[in-house]
Amino acid sequence: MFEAVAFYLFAFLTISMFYIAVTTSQALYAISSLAAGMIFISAFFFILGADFLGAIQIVVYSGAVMALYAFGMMFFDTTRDVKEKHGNKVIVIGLSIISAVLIVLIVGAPIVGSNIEALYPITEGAGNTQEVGMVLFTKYLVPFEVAAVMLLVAMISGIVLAGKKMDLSLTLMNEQEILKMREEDKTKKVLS
Amino acid sequence: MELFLYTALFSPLVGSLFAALFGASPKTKIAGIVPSILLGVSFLSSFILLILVMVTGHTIHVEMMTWMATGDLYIPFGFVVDQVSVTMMIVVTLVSTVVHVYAIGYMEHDKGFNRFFSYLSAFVFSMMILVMSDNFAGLFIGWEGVGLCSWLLIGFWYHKESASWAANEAFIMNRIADLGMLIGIFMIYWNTGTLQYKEAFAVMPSLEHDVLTWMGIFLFIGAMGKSAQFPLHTWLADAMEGPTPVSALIHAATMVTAGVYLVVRAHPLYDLIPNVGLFIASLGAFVALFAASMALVNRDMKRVIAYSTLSQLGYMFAAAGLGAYWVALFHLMAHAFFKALLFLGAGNVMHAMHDELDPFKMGGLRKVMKGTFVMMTVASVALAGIFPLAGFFSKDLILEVAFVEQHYIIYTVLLFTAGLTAFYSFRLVALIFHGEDRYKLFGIHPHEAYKFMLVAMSPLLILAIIAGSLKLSYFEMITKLLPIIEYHVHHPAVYWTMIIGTQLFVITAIAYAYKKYTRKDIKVPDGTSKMENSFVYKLLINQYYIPYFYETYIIKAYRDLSEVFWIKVDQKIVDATVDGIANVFYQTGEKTRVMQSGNLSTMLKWMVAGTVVLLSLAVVFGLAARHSGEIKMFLSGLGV
Amino acid sequence: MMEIGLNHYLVLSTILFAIGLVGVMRRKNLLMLFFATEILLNSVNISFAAISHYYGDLTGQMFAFFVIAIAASEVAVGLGLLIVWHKKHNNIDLDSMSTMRG
Amino acid sequence: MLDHILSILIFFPALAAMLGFVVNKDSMRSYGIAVATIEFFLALWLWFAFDGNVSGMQFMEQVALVPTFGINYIVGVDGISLFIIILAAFFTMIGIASLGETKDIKNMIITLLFLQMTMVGVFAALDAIVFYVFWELSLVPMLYIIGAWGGPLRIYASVKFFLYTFAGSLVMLVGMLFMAYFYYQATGQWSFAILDWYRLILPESFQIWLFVAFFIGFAIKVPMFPFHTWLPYAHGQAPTIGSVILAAILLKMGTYAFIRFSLPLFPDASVYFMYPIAVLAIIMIIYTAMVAYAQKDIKQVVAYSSVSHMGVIILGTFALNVEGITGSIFLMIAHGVVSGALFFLVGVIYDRRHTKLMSEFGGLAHVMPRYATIFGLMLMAAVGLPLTINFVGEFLSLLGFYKQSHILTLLAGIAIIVGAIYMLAAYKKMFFGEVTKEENRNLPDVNKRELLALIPLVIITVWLGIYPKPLLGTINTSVESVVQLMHEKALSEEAKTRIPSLNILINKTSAKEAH
Repeated sequence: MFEAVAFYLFAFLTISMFYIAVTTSQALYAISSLAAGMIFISAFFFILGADFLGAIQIVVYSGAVMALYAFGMMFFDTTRDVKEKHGNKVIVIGLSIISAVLIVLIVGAPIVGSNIEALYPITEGAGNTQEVGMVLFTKYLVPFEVAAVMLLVAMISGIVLAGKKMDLSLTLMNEQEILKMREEDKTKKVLS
Repeated sequence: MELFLYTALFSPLVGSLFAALFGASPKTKIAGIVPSILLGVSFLSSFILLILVMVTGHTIHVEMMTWMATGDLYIPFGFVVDQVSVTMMIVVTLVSTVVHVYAIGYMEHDKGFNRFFSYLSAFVFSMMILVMSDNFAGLFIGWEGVGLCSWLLIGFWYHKESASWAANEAFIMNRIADLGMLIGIFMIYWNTGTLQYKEAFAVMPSLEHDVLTWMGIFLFIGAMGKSAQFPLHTWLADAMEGPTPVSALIHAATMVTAGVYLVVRAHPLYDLIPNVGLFIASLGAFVALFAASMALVNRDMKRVIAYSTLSQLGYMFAAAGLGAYWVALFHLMAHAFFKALLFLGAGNVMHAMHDELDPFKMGGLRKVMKGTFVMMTVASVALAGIFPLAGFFSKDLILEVAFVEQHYIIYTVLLFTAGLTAFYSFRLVALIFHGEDRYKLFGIHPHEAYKFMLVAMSPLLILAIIAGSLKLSYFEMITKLLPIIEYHVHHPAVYWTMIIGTQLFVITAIAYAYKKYTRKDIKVPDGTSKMENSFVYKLLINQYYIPYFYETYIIKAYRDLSEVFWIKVDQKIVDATVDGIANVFYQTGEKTRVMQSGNLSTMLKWMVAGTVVLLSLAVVFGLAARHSGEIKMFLSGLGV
Repeated sequence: MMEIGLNHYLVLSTILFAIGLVGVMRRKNLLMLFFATEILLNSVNISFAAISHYYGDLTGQMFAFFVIAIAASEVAVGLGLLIVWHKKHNNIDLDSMSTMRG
Repeated sequence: MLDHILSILIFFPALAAMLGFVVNKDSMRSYGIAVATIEFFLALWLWFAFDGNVSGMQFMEQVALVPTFGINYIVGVDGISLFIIILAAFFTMIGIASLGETKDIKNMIITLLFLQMTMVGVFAALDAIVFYVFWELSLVPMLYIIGAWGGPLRIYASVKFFLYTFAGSLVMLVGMLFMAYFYYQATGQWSFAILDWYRLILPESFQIWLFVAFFIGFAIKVPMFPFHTWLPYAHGQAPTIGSVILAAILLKMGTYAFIRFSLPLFPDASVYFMYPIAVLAIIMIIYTAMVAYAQKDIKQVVAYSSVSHMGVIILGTFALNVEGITGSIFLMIAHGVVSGALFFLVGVIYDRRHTKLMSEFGGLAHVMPRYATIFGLMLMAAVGLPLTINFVGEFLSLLGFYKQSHILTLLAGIAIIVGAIYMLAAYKKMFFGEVTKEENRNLPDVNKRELLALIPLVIITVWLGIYPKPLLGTINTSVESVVQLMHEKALSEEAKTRIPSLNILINKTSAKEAH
C-alpha cells in the first residue's frame, strides 16, 4: 500500500518535473526542474531496494552533474528566452510515443509473458551496498576500472576544452579584439 | 591417277597464289600467262581423267586429310572423280582456260590485271572443290568459295558504286540460300550420321518421307541461290557489273550451274521425293519463261545474256526435277560452251564500243568485227536450238522429257520459251551486227579484238557446234552413275512432228526478230514510242518491279528496322534500363542527401525515426517468430 | 492496481523516455538538448533498476551505475565542447551547426 | 619446372610487371615484349607437354589457403582451357609488340602484364574462390586501360564496364557460396574445388536457382542480350589494345565459365533453361547484327558483331552435345583471333586518321591495298567463310544445336546472312568507291610493326580453318568427358535424353575409325 502510494506520487512528480524541463523556455526553470526530477527518481531506487544506486543518483546527478550544468550556464546568457523550434509537434510527440511503446513491447513482453516476478522474489534487507560492492569489485572489476579511466579522461578533456583561453574574457575585450581573435581562430581551424 | 586428280585440283590454286604474289605490283603479263598455263594443265589432267573414266568406268576416290572430326562427326577433305564430277571438271577447266587466255587480252589495260587473275584462278579452284568433293561439307566449302570469288569479281571495279553494290547483293542473296543449304546439311548429318555422299545416300531410303522431303527442299533452297532461281534471281542480272570474262565464266558457264550440279549430285535423294522434283521442275519452267520475258526488252547487252542464262538454268532444273538428271547435265555442258562463247563475243563488242552496252547504239558491226560476228551468231543459233548445233540436242531433249513424262503444261511453257529465246537472241544479234551503223552518231571507232582472243574462243565455237553429236557417247558414260532413263516418244509421227514443229517455231521467231530489228529506221529508244509506254513493256523493263519491291520493302525496311533497333531499342530501352537502374541508386543518393542537412535537430529527428523503424521491425519479426505456426496455417488456408 | 509490478515501472520509464525524446527533438538550444539526454538516460536507469529488482539479479543495477558514469563523462566532455563552441560563435544554437551538411 | 608451369604462367607476368616499375622508360617496350614472348613460349611448352588423349585435368597444383573452409589454390588445365590460355598469352604478346605511340607506355605495359596474370588465372583456376578472385581482378587492369587511355567518354565507359560486370559477379559469388554450403551439407566438409563439386548431384530445384545465380554473372560478362550494352561503350572508348584483349580474351571468360561451371554442375537446369537461353542467343545474334548494320562507327560495328558471334558460341554451348560444345570452344578461339584482328585493323586506321566514322573513309582500297586485303580476309573470316577459322566453330555450334531444335537453328542460322550484310556494308563504305576525302589520299599502308601483329593472325585464321584438327582433337577429348559427366549426373528423363550418352558414342567412333 505504502509502496503504491509512493510510486504513484513520485511518478507524478517525476513526470511533471521532466515535462517542465523539456517544455519551459526559461533555462533556470529547466535546470531546477531537472535537478528535482533526478532526486525524485532516486526515490524509485530506494523503493526498489537499490539504496546504493539511489544514493549515487543523488550524489552524482543532483550534486555533480547539476553543479556542472549550473557552472556551464554561467558562460551563457541564461536570462534570455531559450529559442524553441516551431516544427511539427505531431511528428515529434508521435515519434517519441511510438518508439517508447515499442521499446516497452520489446523489453517487457518476454518478462511479462513468463511471469518472472513470481519466480524470483527479491530478498529484502541483505544490505544492498554490500551486495553491490561484492559484485562490482569481482565480476565487474574490469569494466569498473575502465569506467574510472573514462571518467578521468572525460574530466581532463573537459578541463582542456573549457580551459582554452581562460585568460581571456570576452566581457573585458572590445569588439575589434574579439573579431581579431575570431579571425585567428578561423585560420587555425580548431574545431570549426 | 591421284596425281592427275591433285594436278587438276591444285594447279588453279597455284596459279591464283602466283598471281597474288604480283597483287601489289604493277601489271605484268606473266601474272596472266602462268595461271592460264596452269589451267591448261588442269584441263589436260581433267581430260585424262575423263578418258579414264569413260574407258574404264572406274571412279577415283581419294581422301587427302581430315578436316573436322569431333564427336560423331567426321569430315575429310575427300575428292571423288566419277562420271558426274568429271563432266563438271571438264566444263569448268575448259571454259576457264579459254576465259583466262581471253582475259589476258581483255583486261590488258586494266590496272588490276594481276589481281584479276588471282581472283579468277581462285574461283576455278573453288569450283573444282565444289564439283570434286566427296561430301556435303566439302561441297559447301566450294559453294562458299565461289560465292566469295564471285563477290570479289563482280566488285572488281570497286570504284564503281554499282559494282560494289551488285557484289554485296550477290553475296548476301547467296547467303540466304546458303542458310537453307546449311540446314539441309545439318539434317543429313543428324539423320544419316555422315556427310559423305555415298554413305548418306545409302541410308536415305530407310528414312521417313517427311524428313527426306524437308532435306530435299532445304538443299534445293541452296541450289536456288547459286543458280539464281526465282525469287533469288535479281543478283544475276546485277552481277553483270563485273568484267565480261567473269560473266562468261562465273555467271554463265560454271558457278550458276552449281545448283543444277547439286540436284544432280543428290539424285538418290530427289528420286525418293518426286513431289519436290515436280516442284523443282515447275519452278524451272516458270523461271525459264519469266527470265526470257525480261530478256525480250532489255537494252543492256550483257543483261539480255544474263537473263538468257537464267532462262536456260530454268530448263536445266526442269529436266533435273523431272528425274532426267543426265539430260540436265548434258544441257549444262552444252550451255556452258555456247553461253561462254556468247559472253566473250559480247565482251569483244563492248571493247570495240568502249564499254557501251546498249545494242541500239551499235548496228552494222559485222563489217568491222567479222570473227566476233560469226562466233556470236553461231552461239545464238546454238542457244536457239537449231539443228545441228549443241542447243538443239540438249534443249529438245528437255522438251521431250517434259512431253514423255506427260507434264504438258511444263512442256508448253518450255516450248514457248524456246521461241522467246530465239527471238531475243537474234534481236541482239540483229541490233549489234546488222542494220545501220548507228554507233557513228556517238563517235566510236570499233575495232576487232586481238587475234589470240579469237583463237582462244575457238574451242568454244567448235564445241558449241559439235557438242550435240557427243550425246550418245556421253549418255553411255554418264548413265553408269545416273539413272538410265531413255526418253523416246514412241510414235515416230509424234516425234517428228514435235521436232520439226519446234524447229519451225524457233526459226519463225528468229525471222521475226531479224525483220523487226534490221530495219533502217531503228533509233535509240528515248521513251517516247508507243511500245515503250505500254504496260507490258514497262513491266518487263522494270523486271516485274521485283528489284524495286526488294529495295523498298526489304532492303529499306531492314535498314530502317536496324536504325530503330539501334536508336530506339538499344539506346532508349535496353541501355536506358541499365542506366535507369544505376540512376535509381544515384538519385536515391541525391535525394537523401537533403536529409543530411547538417542541422543537428533535423538529424536527431531522423535518428529517432530510424529507431522507430528498427524497433517496429524487431517487434514484427518477434511476433512473426512467436506465431510462425499460426501464420503458416493461415497462409496454407489461403492456398499460398 | 495497488500491487506495483514491473509493468508499472516499465510504463513509467516509457513515459519518461517519451518526454526525453520530445525534448531531444524540439530543443534548439544545445544545453537544453543535454538536459533531454539526461532524461533519456534516467528513464532507462529506472527500467534497469526495476528489472534488477524483480529479476533478483544485480546486473541491472550494475548497468545503471555504468550509465551514470557515462552520463557524467558525457556532461563533462559535452559541456567543454559547448563552451568552446560558444566562445567561437557566441551562441549554442543547433541551427548554427551545419558544417556536416552533405 | 613442368610441375609448376601453370603457376609460373600465372605469376610470371605479375612478377615481371612488378619489376617493370624499376625498368627504364625507354627500354620498357623491349622489356614488355621479352616478358610476353617468354610467357607465350611457356604457354606453347604447356601445349607441347599436354597430353591430348587425357580428358581430365593436367598439371594440377594444390596449395591450401583456408583449410577450414576448403579454399585451396588449385590450378589445372584441360582441353577446354588450354587453348584459351595460349590465346591469352599470344594476344598479350602481339598486343604489346604492336603498341604504337602511346602515352605512358610503361604503365600500359605493366597494366597489360597484370591483366595477363588475371586472364591466365581465370582459365587455370579450379577452385571457385580462386576463380572468382581472378575473375574480379581482371576488371581492374581493364578499368585502368579504358579509363586512362580511352576516348572522350572513357570515365563513363569504364565505370559502366566495371560496375555492370561487378554487379553480375556478386550474384555469382552468392551462388558459389551456396554451392559450397550445399556441398558441406551433403558431405560434411567444406570445399570450393570445382572437381569436388562435379561429384555433387543436386536436386533440380536447387540447380535451377544456382544456375540462375551463375548465369547472371556469366551472361553479363559474355555479354548476352539484354546485358550487352556495356560492351559497345567499353569498345568504343577503349584504346585499340584494350578492345583487342577485351574481345579476344575477356569475353571468353563468360562462355568458358558456362562450360566449366553451369553445364557440369547443373545438367538438369541446363536442359531446363536450354530453350530460353537459346532464344536469348538468337535475339542476340539477329538483333545485334541489325544494330551493327545501323552503326556509323566502324569500331562499333566490330563491337556489335562480337556480341552477335558470342550468341553463336552460347548456342553451341547449350547444344549440350559433343559437336556443339566442341564447336563453341573452337569458336571462342576463332572469335578471339578474328575479332582481335578486326580491332587491330580498326586501330590501324584510327592511328592514321583519328576517327572511326565510316563516312570519313571510302575508297581506301586504292590507297591502302594491303590493309584492304587483310581487312577483307578477316571480314570473310568474320562472316564465317569455310576454310577460315570461324567457319569450323560456327558450323559445329549450329550443327550441334540442330539436334536440340530445328526451328531455332534455322533462326540462328540467319546469323550467316545478317553477318554478311553488316560486314559487307561496312567494308563497302570504307574501302570501295572513289576516294572522297582529301586526307585519305596519302595514307600510308600498314607498316612493319602492324604487320607483325596482323600476319600471325592471318596465318592462324587460315591454318586453323583448313586444319583445325590439332585443336579439335584435344578439345573433343575433354568435352566428351564433360558430356558424359552431365549425362550421368542428369536426374530428369528429359535431361537424360537431351544429353547424349557417350557409351553409344564411343562405339560409333570406333566404327568411324574404319575410314
